[in-house]
Amino acid sequence: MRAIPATFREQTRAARAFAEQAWSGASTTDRLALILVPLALMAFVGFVVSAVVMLGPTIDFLGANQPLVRFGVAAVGILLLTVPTAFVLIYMELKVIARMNLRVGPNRLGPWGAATSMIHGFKVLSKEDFAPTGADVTVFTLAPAVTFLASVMTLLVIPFAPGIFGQDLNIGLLYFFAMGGLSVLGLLMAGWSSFNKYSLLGGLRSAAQIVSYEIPLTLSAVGVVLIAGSMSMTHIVMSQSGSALDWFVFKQPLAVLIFFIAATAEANRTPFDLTEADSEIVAGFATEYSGMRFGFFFFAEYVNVFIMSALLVTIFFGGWTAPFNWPWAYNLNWLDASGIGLLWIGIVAVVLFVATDILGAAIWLFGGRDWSAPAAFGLGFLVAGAGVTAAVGLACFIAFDWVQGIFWFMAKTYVFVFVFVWMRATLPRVRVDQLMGFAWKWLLPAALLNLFVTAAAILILNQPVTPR
Amino acid sequence: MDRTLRRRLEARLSAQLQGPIRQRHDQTEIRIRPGDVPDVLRTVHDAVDLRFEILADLAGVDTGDVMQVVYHLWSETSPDWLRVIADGIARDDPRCPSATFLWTGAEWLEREAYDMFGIIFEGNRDLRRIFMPPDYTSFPLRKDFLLPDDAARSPGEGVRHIERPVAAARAAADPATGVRRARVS
Amino acid sequence: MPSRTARPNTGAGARPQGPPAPAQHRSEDDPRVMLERDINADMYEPIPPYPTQTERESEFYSSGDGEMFINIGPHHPATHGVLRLVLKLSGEQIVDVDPVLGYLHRGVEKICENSDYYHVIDQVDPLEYISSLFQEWAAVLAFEKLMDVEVPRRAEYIRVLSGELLRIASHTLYMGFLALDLGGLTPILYSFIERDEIMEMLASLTGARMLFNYFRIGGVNGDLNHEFMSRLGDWMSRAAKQTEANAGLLNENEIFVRRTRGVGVLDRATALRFGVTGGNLRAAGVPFDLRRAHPYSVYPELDFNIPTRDEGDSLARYLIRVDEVRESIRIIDQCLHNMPDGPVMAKLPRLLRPRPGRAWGACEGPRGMMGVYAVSDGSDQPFRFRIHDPSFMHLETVPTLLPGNLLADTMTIVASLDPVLGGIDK
Amino acid sequence: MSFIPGLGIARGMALTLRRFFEPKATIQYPETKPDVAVRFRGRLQLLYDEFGNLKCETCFQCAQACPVECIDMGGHDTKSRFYTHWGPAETFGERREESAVRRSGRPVPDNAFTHFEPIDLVAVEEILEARDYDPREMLPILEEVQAAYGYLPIAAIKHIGHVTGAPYALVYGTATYYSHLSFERRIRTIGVCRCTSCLLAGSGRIANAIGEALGTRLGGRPAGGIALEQVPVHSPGAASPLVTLDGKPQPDVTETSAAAWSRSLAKKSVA
Repeated sequence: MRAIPATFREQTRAARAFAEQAWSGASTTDRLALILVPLALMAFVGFVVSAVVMLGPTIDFLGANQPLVRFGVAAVGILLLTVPTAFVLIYMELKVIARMNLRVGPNRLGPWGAATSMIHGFKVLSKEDFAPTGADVTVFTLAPAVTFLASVMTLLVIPFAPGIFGQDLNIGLLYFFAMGGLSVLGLLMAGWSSFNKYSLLGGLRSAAQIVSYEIPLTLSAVGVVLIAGSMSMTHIVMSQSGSALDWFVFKQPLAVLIFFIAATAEANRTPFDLTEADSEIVAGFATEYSGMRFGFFFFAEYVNVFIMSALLVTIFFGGWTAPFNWPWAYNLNWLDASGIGLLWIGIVAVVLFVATDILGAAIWLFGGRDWSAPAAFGLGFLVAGAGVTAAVGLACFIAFDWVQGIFWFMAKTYVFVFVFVWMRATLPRVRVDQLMGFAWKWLLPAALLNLFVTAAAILILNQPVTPR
Repeated sequence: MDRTLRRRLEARLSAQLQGPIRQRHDQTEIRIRPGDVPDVLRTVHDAVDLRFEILADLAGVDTGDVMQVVYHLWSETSPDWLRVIADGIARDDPRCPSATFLWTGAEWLEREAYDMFGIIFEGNRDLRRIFMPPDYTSFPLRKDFLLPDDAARSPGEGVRHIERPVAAARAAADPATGVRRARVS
Repeated sequence: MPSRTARPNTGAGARPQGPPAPAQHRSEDDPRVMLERDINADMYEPIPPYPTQTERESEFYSSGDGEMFINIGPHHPATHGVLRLVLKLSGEQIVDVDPVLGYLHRGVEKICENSDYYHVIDQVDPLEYISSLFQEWAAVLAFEKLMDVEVPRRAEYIRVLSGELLRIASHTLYMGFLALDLGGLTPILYSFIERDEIMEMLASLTGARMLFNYFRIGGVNGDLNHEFMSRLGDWMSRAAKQTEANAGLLNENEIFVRRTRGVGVLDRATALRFGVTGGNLRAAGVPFDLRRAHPYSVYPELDFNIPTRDEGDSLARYLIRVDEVRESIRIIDQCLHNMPDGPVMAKLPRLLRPRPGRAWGACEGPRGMMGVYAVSDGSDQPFRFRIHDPSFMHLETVPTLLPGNLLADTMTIVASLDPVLGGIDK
Repeated sequence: MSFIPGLGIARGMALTLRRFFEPKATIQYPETKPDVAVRFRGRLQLLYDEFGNLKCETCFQCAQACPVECIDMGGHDTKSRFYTHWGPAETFGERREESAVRRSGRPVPDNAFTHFEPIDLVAVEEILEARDYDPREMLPILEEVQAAYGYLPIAAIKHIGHVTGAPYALVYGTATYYSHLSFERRIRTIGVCRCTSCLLAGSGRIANAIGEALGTRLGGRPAGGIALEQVPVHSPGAASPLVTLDGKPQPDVTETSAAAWSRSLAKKSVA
């Protein structure tokens, strides 16, 4: 029983002694905890207080200028979308081409090699990033950014689903082609600035190729614009909603062909990948690039593939519309359209809990002797969780049209991505003069013919297709 | 062995032939002076009963005393290979007329012979090193170009694991230059 | 490259009075030049890779306006081996070409002159590394003529069998590489599957996978064994169908046909003047195949055709190979059917000392005539051992075929001529 | 090319799509090793037979025949007298300076052959000519060579092996098998008589003592330049036991002094 120190001085001394003893006795982690925990507590309290105080004004501010917020969110979302898309496409290309070559393909990193392209990304990040002697360093550094941004910005106008799009411009198609045309600038900058004959040839090739394939690309889309009567992507998609028979692919078969070929050339894909023809000009405009600059070109290429497929789907294959009429209407009234309410969360939690118990018990009792209780209930939890997730997903799929839209859109888009990869696995490369000759002698007249026929048909029938 | 070819050749080239026409297995061999190379090649290429149109090979040979340029020709008029040996080219200043006026393909073969033996083919418009670097100064396939590590009958012999008797080497080699001389004519 | 300062002649022979060399330039591919010189347009002005000596060089390295020089190789995705083509371009159009060889030169002829007759065979192996058996074959043909050796018939049949197998492997690889240089990714892997099967087969026969040191003077090293025969049977059962399917990927492909038809036309007269042999000559309409034109083994007893085509373009060169694969499969069938019994080696002394003489042996390789000219002085080593490689002559036609075509056609033409740099550079 | 444009392309696409679903040709290496042919010659390793004995007989022929000099064998022979080495120089440094010397055009020194002095081979040539370069007459050839030179020079053995075509290992083995063939110059000869009287007088023990002192045995290989042999005939008038040095009797050598005497003799001959 120690005597309580009498004076304040003694009290402080005792406290300091106690603190010093505690501190000296504590390990490093304890000391960290001793420092961090109070800080974290203070930060949390401050956050809560500020949230309570600032919540109303923040909501008011966001509500006041919604389009700005929407744009910001969309831009951030799209920039975040591109990198995983590129990873998925790279992995898909590796794997699909490998299988078509009777190889297995990447299968060491991650399950079935799924982490390969991610590791590739880290490798590219960790590489030295240099500029060759005699290069125009400013342009050399800017070029990848220009290419990447040009291809990313086109994603702004692509409607993934009803309500899920960056901006619904009424000149969306025009904006798309303008931005697509911007990407050639980046390639040209890269080819010129890297002070290498191979790069120069690659840059000039890409310039000639993209400039001459822009025209049939655009002209083949103009027919669709005539039919839909608008340039807004959402409008175009809406105007072909319904069953698969309402898609423009059946109204514009020639245009689809032209558009697909021109899009292949636009995305620099085989058989039109003259700009990085490795057997002729070593890597084309990217010969002198390394590190993340090269990575930007790489991403841009694959994002281009995704975008071209997406555009093809949007204007010819009905975008996010389902290929057949859905039996029940969207937005079931017993489910509030703004999202799953608290009630549903509770229901899901209870169902999950009960199902876990039932399944776990069943496995534990009847699954044989070798099931310990934790293992049995863990498995039960997994199965029940999977089932509940599937159920909730299905419910959302039925309930919310944007979930459906994203599903159908992505499905169609990846079908065309697969076709691009498939072509790359099969076809050899065309020659420069054949490429240009094909563009100017065949594709352009065909596109013009298609345009005239469409216009004539609309004039004769005199009924422009109106959106529903 | 194609006897008729021998008769045809003797009939055509009696003037230029040096020594008898040798025939062994499926090869017929004639020796000429280097000066006669254009006439002889032209004859065997154009004459209706010879028509040796395909130049199989052009090789330089350094016998230790003289240089030779050996042409191998093929014709559908004969089952034999025709071997034309331009013999007696001086080693210190080897010169030989080029065969590019008949076979353009002889250009690189002559370049190779020049690179390896230093034989200068007059009339070849692209006579430069083809395998060796352009500033290389010696001619590797000459017999006085020694590989000291494992060359038999060379001053360095016996230090590597392919060993040759000293006496035989001295007998075969010219004591002055150490050139291995051929016992072939 | 060694330093450019003139060194005394290490070979004791006096240097002949060659064409005079003017003042020496620094080559453009010398990195120090890049660092020294300030960066401006005259980086693009032509500088010969080494001092100009000859007429042809000075003509090549003087460029008109708007023409630029570009190096394909020595390290380039599309050059088979270490080949360097200095192209003179105006835009994408090729004005002139100057192939630079020797990056792979190993002096095999000198090595062979310094090793026994037995050692020569595995010295010549790595020359034509795609089809090494044929270089061995030419060497042993020459040596057998030199020593009057009689080869047992069974050995001859085994030689033909393995040779034709290797011919198929080489042609399959050729198709794949042609497609690869045209930008097609897939055919090369199908080709490698076939070729790998054949290589494993030959490994079980000869004991090595690529550089089989198999042929011997007066026979072959080792008789047919069960493993080889079973592998061969499995493969032969599906060979024809498989090769047809793989070729079907290219034969009718419009892009491939447009890329190759009429590109690099090598007509009959030019081919003869350039000493071109093999499939490239047959594609130009000359039925010159040593297996028929100068029969050297049991080929007279076998029944096969010599496919020829009249248009000498890259497509014809490709299709000739496709047909030859079929013929080779026929030959293998016949070999298996009338394979005689008996020894596979002739009786020979351990140390070979042929009497002085000269011999020329030539056989028909996948790329053309493989020749060997051997001179013996009565010792146990060849006094002169000359190797003739067809790829050398084929590559020589490139400066004639390329000008006027586009840059992309360089790969088409070079790949369709099918050179192997290991054989070219000796 | 087909008449319908695009048909060939379509066929190609169909083929690749079919191959997409076909079984793959890849061999996952570390998990499944490809089967190596029975005849495969590519592996450089010493093989053991089913009883676990090393199959390699150290005949050096692989190192002699290796065209790229990748096989490197070295070591002392069974009597640990001569260091033998086949193959390239051991270390990279050696090899580098060696190639530098080679480029300079001079003979390349190789430490493995310092013991190997070239000799005049005319006599060997004559003997071989007489024997018609026949490797089957190896023993007489070697005996005559030893008679000609007084011992067997390594140069002569290499020469014989080369020109007769018999592998060096064979000649070397023959020379080391027969005890009367020696690689060493013989300087002096100790003779011990083994007639009955000498044996009774203890010449056998003397021979053993001398043999132990010299590191050899009666009629064996000479050691340190001294050979221990049997006196063919007991020279008349000599006392038993008879011990001769180069033919001259040594009366003062007895059982007790033989060892010391021979040791001093060995010292002198070595010095």
